[in-house]
Amino acid sequence: MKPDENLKVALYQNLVKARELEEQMTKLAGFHAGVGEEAVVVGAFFGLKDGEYCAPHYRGALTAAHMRGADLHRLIASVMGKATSYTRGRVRGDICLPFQFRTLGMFSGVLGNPMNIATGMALASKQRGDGTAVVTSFGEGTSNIGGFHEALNLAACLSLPIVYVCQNNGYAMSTRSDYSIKTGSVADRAVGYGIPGIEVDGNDVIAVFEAVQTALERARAGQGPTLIDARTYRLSGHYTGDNNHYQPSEEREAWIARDPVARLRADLAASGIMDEARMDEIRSAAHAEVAAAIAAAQADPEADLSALGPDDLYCPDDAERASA
Amino acid sequence: MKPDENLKVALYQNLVKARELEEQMTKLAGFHAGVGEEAVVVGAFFGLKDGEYCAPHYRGALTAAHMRGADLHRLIASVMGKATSYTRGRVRGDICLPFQFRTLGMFSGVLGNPMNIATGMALASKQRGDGTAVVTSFGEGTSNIGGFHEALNLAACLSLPIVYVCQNNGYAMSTRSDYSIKTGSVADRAVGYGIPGIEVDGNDVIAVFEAVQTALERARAGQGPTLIDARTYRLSGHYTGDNNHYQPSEEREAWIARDPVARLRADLAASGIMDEARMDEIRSAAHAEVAAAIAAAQADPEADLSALGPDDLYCPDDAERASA
Amino acid sequence: MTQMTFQEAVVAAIVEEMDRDPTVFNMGQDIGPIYMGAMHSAKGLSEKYGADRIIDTPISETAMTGAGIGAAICGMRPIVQIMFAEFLGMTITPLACEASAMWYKSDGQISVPLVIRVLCGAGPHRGHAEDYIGIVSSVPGIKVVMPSCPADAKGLMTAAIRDNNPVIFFEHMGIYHGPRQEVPGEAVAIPLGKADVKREGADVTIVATGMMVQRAQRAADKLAAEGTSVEIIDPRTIVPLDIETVLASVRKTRRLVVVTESWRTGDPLSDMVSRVAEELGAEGPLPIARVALQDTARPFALPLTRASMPDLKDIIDAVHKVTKVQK
Amino acid sequence: MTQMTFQEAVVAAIVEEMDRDPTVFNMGQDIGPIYMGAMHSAKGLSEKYGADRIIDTPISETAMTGAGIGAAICGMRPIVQIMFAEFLGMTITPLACEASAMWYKSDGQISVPLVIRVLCGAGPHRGHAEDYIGIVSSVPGIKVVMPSCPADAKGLMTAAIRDNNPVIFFEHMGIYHGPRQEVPGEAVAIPLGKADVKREGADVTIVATGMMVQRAQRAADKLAAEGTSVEIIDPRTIVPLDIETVLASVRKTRRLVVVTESWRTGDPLSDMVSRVAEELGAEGPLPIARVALQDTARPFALPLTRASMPDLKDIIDAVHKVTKVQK
Ligand SMILES: Cc1ncc(C[n+]2csc(CCOP(=O)(O)OP(=O)(O)O)c2C)c(N)n1
Ligand SMILES: Cc1ncc(C[n+]2csc(CCOP(=O)(O)OP(=O)(O)O)c2C)c(N)n1
Ligand SMILES: [Mg+2]
Ligand SMILES: [Mg+2]
Repeated sequence: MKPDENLKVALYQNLVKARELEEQMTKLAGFHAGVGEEAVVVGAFFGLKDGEYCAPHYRGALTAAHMRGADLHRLIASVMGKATSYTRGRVRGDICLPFQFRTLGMFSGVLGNPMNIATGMALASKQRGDGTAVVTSFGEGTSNIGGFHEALNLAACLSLPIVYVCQNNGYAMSTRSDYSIKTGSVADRAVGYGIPGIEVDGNDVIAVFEAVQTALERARAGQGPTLIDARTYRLSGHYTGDNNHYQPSEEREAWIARDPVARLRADLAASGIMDEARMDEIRSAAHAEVAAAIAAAQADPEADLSALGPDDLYCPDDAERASA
Repeated sequence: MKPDENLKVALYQNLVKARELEEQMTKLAGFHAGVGEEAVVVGAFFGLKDGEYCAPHYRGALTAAHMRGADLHRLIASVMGKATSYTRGRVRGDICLPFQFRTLGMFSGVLGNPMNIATGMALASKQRGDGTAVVTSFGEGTSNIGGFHEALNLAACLSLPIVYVCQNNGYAMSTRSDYSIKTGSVADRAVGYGIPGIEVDGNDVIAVFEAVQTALERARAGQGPTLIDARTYRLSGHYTGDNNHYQPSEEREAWIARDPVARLRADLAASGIMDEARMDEIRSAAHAEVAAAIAAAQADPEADLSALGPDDLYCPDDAERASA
Repeated sequence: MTQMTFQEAVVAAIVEEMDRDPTVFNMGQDIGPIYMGAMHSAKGLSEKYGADRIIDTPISETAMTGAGIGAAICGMRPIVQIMFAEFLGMTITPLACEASAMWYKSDGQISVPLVIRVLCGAGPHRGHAEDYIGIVSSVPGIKVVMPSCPADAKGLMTAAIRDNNPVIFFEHMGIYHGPRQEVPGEAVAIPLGKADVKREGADVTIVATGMMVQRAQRAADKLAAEGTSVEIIDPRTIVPLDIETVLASVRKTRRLVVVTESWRTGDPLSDMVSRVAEELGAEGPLPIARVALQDTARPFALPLTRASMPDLKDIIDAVHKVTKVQK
Repeated sequence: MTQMTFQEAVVAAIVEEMDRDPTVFNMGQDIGPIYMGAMHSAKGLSEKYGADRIIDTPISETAMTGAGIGAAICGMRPIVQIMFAEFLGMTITPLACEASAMWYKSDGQISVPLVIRVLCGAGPHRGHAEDYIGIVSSVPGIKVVMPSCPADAKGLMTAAIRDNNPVIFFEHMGIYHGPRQEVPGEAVAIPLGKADVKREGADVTIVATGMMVQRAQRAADKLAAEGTSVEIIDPRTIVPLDIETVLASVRKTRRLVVVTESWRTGDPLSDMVSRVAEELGAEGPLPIARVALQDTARPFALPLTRASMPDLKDIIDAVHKVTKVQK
């Protein structure tokens, strides 16, 4: 699907809001921002149909959930564990998302689980036979976990409707991807599963979007999974407290020169879709929206002890089902 | 290393003994024989140096341990859990081997563990810096487990001296390899780790031997791991009770025609290294040796309750170390 | 009523639920028409429902479990067969870290109606006996079921499939193809979390699980001949445990013997013993004895295997030990 | 004697052992010179020993553990850092199914001198608090250590590295960068399997682990003011447990309170409580109370996190409950 003008405008709107979110949130203690990686997140999760499920990588998760309909203020309140959090403060909202928007997060801090669970979400699609597909994303460091291998192989064997997007930002904490992945390419791993492995410029939101849409079409048509290796770069630290001093400055400069937001802006301006003034306006609006959401969340009350449990450890029986 | 005549004779001796072992042992209840796969086992574990460690696949494990110096009678007694077992009956000797011969088995029934442990054995080689290398083998079904992925990637990143040999016999229990591995090739998976992935005719013992030796030389020279995909076929059932009715008869016939023992015999005869009579003699001797070992093991006493424990759950302290 | 083995009873429950609920499906290694599951644990299912609902998988227990969770949270009711309980370690990260927590942490947005079937226990196979029940019982939010007879197996499987939480269902190989026994002909769920008093008695309470329930029965017969009246409780659901039924019994007998085929180390029934001691120990003498698997890895040779497990004599000795104490 | 934080004490013990034994090496994610381990758990090691003995790995906890086992059985003494205890599920298959059984099942041919380091507990990180101690404590053959102060951390790490068995070493984040305390300046191993009586008392025994030892001390101070004399025992090694020291104390006090930051479900100290009840319960009234983590997944928001954990009041209430019972 070639993006038309409206779509490009929408991508820009999402991309700048994502940038604002990452930049403003990274000022909060302990946040794992993904400044520089927004094009992968927006490109991967923009085009899903309402009935479809997804499971985004923890870095960029808020953007993905917001694109699927979650409220920015409540998402941020969830990061802070406020009473207005989507779970009344029960789960950390930075990595765990409100599932009512068909968007899965991590219920623990263990990387790799979401890929396996997303694979089962795709299995449910297949069992229902309703032509829906699933998109999940993960870091390149996560692709070294055994669960990655098992998930992709299972999806390949059962021809499941799922798109695996690697948000390949060059680092896993301080570990360079060329240390933990000898070829440097996550796409190469698709060879072993007999599925397409596609490298894409992760700082080009349109390229990511197109690659994911093509893979989604394959998936929805029953042709099985695709692995997309979206190359990008983490300009922020691993988390707020990390000053990423380990990134060589020439490397950083090179990636800053390829900034995904600047790139889309240049494209939009050059093709006459929007002028600089209009784009600035959108950016200012996004800035204000995020700032307001953070301020509102900060003003919210702390989580209330009524949310504690433990009387609801288990999901109760479904009355008809149990007695049928 | 090109095998010379002596080496070919030795390979033949080992190959026919392996065949005898598999054929005779498969008459015992619950044994997981590997009739038809002997060339992979012999080719993989024949050329190791004394100081080197290995971790063979459970199918064919007795042959590997015997080639490394373990006594046939005691190995078989260990399968039966007799008092003369290498562990006084504590562990099942069909899949778990006496480590005094630097040959690791499975201490549980969980596939995949030995690959990870063997990777650590290679890490020990690297830490010692003594130029030794490790060979481990595993089934193609096992290559679908996450541990395979993690082990190979870790070995690749740390450039460990290890050779991974896939004893690719076409089936995992009743599951065909073309069902569980879409490309049918385990060698393809090496691409994702940036290490050599080599396909070899697993019914050609000389080809397997040469491929493993080449990989061992690379490993010993510090050039890292190799994955060898040795294509063979399981002519026996998954275990004694399995009549492998699920194997199409044309498929079986084709593989029977490529029998590894017959093949080496033909080669040896054609090249004039041994005549049929000599080869028959070797085969008869092997037959008798295995039969005698089984009979001796059968006559051994059952395991004695003195072996029960549990007072030795833990390995005691090393006196000097603890007090140093 | 009809007659079934343990294995037949489990499969019958699955068939009933699959017939009435199209969202139930099975996933596992070698459960298809050729192999029908290890020990015929899925016998007949593939013929009846085909490869769409009886799905063969590669050897990848972590992915199978994760996929089961994913399908469950999207409206399906998967039954994942992990061939042997020995492999539960590979399921524990998705189960413990994600599935167990989803309902609570999502504040009721996500339920995980998932059943994990596993074979366990000393049986005809000369391996795979470990149940690792301690591993899966040590994280809140997972239900753990271990039936001791065909009727319970059927009713508990029905309940497990209908339950909206992750349930691990242990099928003991030592009683799997045992004698056929009466089971209800139609679907009757036995509520999870309800213990069963298998035998009423006055002098001592034996709590036993799995294959040990039969052994406890045999011991009770012998003890009855001596004049000791034994009450036997089978928790059936190990987590959550029906502590009330146990407390009621021990309040009456004030003597407790626990018989499991688990290691003491990590046996989930330790917590039960602890609760009994907390609730009732302050009131006066409360003799307690436990009979468990030897605290080492399970030895292989048959004489060693047998000696490492609780036998009739061990159970009777334990009862003697607690009855020695006068009330 | 010298002054160290918990974190410094652990690293100091590792340095001492690495200096005297060339077979000791470390492997983990981000333990190299750049990151020096999560929470600086490997601070200074890489500068001192370089990349050959402080090995950075890809994210692959199963392989790291398996590789640790493999290196250990071939003559090395690896220390594998699994960043957080929350990831222990990924280590359990190689640890429980292989490493734990090797010495016993090989009949003494194979020892596995392996240390697994993990961070755990509620602390400055807003996550990764789960210790999953029940998972690793439910299989015989693995030793489990949880120090409660810098001196114990140092001596126990020394012993863990010298031990010939797999040892899981829990490092509590809530006390990791706490105040410096006295620790021996040279290597002195604290034997694994020996509990420490942290405070002597006559009226009630508190058994507490990890960060809960401090809380128990604070509770004991308050209770002393009320005239209740509390004995505090820190098992230090959770498996194998020094039951003798606990029994000796409870024989004296005949009242037991257990305080852990684990869930009751699967808390390895359940087995300890059970043993105490088995040994001493028949002799007369034996009041027991437990204070544990709330039996749900750990909630996130700070007020909820706090409320879900044992606090001073919970401990004092539990002591009141058991002291209410007259001897
Ligand atoms: C199983 C597991 N191991 C280790 C960690 C600790 N950890 C948190 S984030 C991270 C790096 C992840 O790298 P990558 O997958 O590339 O994602 P990124 O952070 O770069 O977005 C690590 C190692 C974890 N959370 N889970
Ligand atoms: C983790 C795990 N899953 C499942 C099994 C049950 N199982 C035993 S052998 C086997 C097939 C193994 O296939 P493969 O690796 O190809 O080896 P082969 O038996 O063909 O030699 C299976 C699934 C197991 N032992 N371990
Ligand atoms: Mg990354
Ligand atoms: Mg195979």
